Amino acid sequence: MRRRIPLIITFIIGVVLITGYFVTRGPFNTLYESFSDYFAIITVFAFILGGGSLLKIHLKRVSSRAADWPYSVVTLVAFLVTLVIGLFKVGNPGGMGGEILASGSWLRFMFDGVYNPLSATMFSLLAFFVASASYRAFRARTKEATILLSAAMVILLGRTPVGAWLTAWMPESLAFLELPNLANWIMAWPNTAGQRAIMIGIALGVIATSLRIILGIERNYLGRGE
Amino acid sequence: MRIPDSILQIDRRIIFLLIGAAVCIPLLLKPRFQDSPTPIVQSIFDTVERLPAGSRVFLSFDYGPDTAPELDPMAKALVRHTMTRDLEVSFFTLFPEGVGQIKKITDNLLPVEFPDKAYGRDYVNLGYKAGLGGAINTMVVNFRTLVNADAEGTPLDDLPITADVDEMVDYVIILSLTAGDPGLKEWIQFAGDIAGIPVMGGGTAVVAPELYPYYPQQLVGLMGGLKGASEYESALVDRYPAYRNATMEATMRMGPQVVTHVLIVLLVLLGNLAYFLGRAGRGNRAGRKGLAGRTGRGGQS
Amino acid sequence: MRLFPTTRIPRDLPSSYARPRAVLAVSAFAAIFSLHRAVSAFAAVSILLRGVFAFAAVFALPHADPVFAQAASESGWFNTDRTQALVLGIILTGAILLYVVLASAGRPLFIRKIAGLDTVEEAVGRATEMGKPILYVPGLNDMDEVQTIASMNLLGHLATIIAGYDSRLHVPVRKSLVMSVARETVQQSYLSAGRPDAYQEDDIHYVSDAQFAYAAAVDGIIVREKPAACFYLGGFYAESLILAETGNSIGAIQIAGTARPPQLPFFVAACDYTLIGEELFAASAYLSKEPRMLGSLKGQDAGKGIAIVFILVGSALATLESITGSETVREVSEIVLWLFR
Amino acid sequence: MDVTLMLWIDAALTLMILSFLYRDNPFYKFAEHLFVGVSAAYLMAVGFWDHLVPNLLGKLFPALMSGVVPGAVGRSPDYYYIIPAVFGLLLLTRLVDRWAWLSRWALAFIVGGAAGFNLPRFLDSDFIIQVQSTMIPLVVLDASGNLIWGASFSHIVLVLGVICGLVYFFFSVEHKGVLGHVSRAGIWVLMVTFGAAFGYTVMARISLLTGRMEALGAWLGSIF
Repeated sequence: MRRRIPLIITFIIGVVLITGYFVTRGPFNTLYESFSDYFAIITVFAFILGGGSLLKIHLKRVSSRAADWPYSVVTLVAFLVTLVIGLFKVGNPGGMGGEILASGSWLRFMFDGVYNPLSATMFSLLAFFVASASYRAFRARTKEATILLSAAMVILLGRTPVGAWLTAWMPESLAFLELPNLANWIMAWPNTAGQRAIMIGIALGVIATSLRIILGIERNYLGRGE
Repeated sequence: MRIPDSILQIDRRIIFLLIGAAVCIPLLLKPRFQDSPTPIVQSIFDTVERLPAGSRVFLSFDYGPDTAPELDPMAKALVRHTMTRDLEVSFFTLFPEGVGQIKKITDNLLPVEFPDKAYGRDYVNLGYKAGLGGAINTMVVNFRTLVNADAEGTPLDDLPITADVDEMVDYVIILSLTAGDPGLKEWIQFAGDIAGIPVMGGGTAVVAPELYPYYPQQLVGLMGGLKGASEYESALVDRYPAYRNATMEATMRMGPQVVTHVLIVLLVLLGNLAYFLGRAGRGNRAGRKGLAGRTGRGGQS
Repeated sequence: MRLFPTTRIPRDLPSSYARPRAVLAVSAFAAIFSLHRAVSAFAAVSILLRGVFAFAAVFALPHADPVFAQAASESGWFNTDRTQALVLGIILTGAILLYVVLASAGRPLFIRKIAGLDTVEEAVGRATEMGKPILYVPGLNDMDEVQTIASMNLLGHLATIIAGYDSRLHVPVRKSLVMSVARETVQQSYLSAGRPDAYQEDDIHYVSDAQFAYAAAVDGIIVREKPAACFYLGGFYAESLILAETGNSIGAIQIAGTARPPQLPFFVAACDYTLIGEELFAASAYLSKEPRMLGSLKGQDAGKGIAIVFILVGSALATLESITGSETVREVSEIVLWLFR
Repeated sequence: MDVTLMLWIDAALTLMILSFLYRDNPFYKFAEHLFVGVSAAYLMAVGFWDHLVPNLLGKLFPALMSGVVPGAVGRSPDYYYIIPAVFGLLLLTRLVDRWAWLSRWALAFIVGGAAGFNLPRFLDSDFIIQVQSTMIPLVVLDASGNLIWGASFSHIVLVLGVICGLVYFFFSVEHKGVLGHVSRAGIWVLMVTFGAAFGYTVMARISLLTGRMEALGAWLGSIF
């Protein structure tokens, strides 16, 4: 019972949505088109579980004086303050009816002043990591690694005016070997071939996995056994 | 320790330092590297050139401030181009943060560079719609159920530019500037393939490789990253020399790119040189990375 | 896929099903007739019936109801633009179902080695030896993505292995829903492994919905807890390399897998093993070796076979058309390739 | 908000995160924990006001929400939205041990929905259309019927590349003999793809750092 009903729900909703894709109107189609909406709503309910987990973990760290517990205080204070500001639209010029991110609101300040610089800087760490990763991984150890490395080098050079300058001496008849042209050719053809093979494979993986889920063959997500 | 080994096991913080320098120094010295458009970018430019004046264009800003350095130059170049060609542009976004990106164009660029263009007549801001790819789907199925007013809440019927827009197919082309999901891929899947509206646009250098497979059947053209933007700028400047000074934003930003790209290539070459020298010295045994020999790989490397 | 091969791990499965593709279809149909030998034929048939019902529903429901049917003929209930998708969908799902049925009827199925998955046990053992935790990152996507569901299934298998080894499994998640599912999955795995006491609910915890806040926190976990093994399985975005490089800097064994093609190059460069696209979906079948799962994998292969055949036929016809310029060839290819518009 | 203050906060937080490149340290820990707290609450609040209020409360109780949800006035309730409300509430049964098993119903709804929503989508766009776009002539002729070598070669590379790549993904057949060679070629195609995509992406990553450095530059500029 506890296990069968979820499987029946999965089956019905899966079939209804697939039907909704092929049927242009009626309840099936409505469900297909509204699924993203429904999902977003359920996600908000799930926030209660997520927020609860966050609070519990950090409160526990503080109360047990675990390593680095003062930082958990930072998280707790930041979380609660921002939550109150956001849910009650504190400082929002339009009051409770105002747009959530109206300029001048406190939440807007949290976004522009704290969230944004932190997010952008974390993101920018990638500039350093692509360099360290390529330094380490791009070694001609095996044939495969050599191919990877060569393709990367051609693109790296071809994507800058330096590539054009390096191969500008080539005769007109060999223009296709100039680095920017070679780089574009690799992107447009072999790269496309690889991407396509991966995409077709993924599509089949998604189709088969979805089918296994709908038919109840894959049911780990409900917990295994009984 | 032998020299090749010390090069191979260089502290990665030295690499970090070099990258930092390679970005900062060109930012201070501001060198300029001129570019020329490749076919995949030229195709967007030519399409915009060919559209008759008054054609309705849909321009979706599917990105936030994170990726603005790459995509803003494309947005500006496209807006300048479409406005110069007298096309009617509807701005839109599938990213909540995209609203701010549109505002930068409608508040700062358009009133200054195109004072004769009027809001509601020559361009309109349709604002943000939630629902990711599903939103596109809804717009294609029934445009007005999702979009019935502009970002300020003015009904579409009250704006001359949108009064006749009843369906998505009333737009001759969809342009998207893409930072991730949803973006060009979803526009292709839900609008291009299904409603037959041509789709083109630009993407960050991260999403662009994933979009190449759609070109040229499902995607008219693609600007990939800053380089794509700088190519579009140069196409624009070639055709409309008046923009020579205004639109070189991407071209200017190419300085740090050139230096870091060359630096990475040199580092990789150095690494390989050290690897081969080291391998020659040790009779070809080393170099295979495997679970057994992994323990030495820990710590700072 | 492993970029830098090491020792070969011997195959532990019979290769009895390694036949040329050409006879595949014939043998498949022959197999149906040998069904009577099947011990578990009943289970097999029930799956097939469910599958048939699923597609009958798609087809019939709009037409079964007379009111529906009339409306359909008048104003088009069925989206005719999607006829091909429907037909191909039936063919592909039919192929998958067929092999699921054959497999559950006891037909032995071969599965090739997927590098990385054989190392899981070794990695877990190493973590236990070193007394260090294992980090599992289920990606950024929510439960509305199939690859997240695949990741949860893998987490289930992994947790079963870990439960036997007595090491700590740490799962920071970005989405509350994923946390719920992960807790359910891991708890049940520990239960079925007979170690319900080892399950720690708080080790599977929510971090933040913000991509880079999540990345910052996971980076913090990596450098402070120094896990012996890091698994990155699911849908990843730009943070892939931030995590993988940090994991690399502490010398962890790293096994990654994603069906988000843009991130594959970074995992390939920075991790020890990477499951490429479809391999992520196959991993669950590979680890469980459950016949029905292996059968569906074989069905996926049939799908690739169909793709290859159509690409070859389509290109051949297009080539012929381009050389001869013949109208007849064009018409023939239009009929042959109707499925692909 | 004061522009100078914003510049200082921006610069301080930027430097705290960048310090991680050297090693883990108290500044990074502070920034990380601040980020987690602020962002989690921020996105919860936005989710509440952007999804729950207009899409659920606004759809079910338009009259009640008319002050908060623009356009809700005079709209009749949309009862389809009881579905997500019920499943959302079911999800919360996890909080009560006795009823926790009911939350599986909600998970079943979501997982089934994900499967049903994605199956046809991937079938259409990533299977059918990708196969279709690969059906291209292997020989490309110009208007007067002469062979164009370059384009023909490119087309052959694409078609063979896709096929080899697909063969690599065959799971149920052993990769030996002819199939082994083809699958090996498939790996090479994938390696070219990965190398190319990696190299192509470097530009985006450097752009991000450029953006951050420009922000730091603005801060330095405000001091000197």
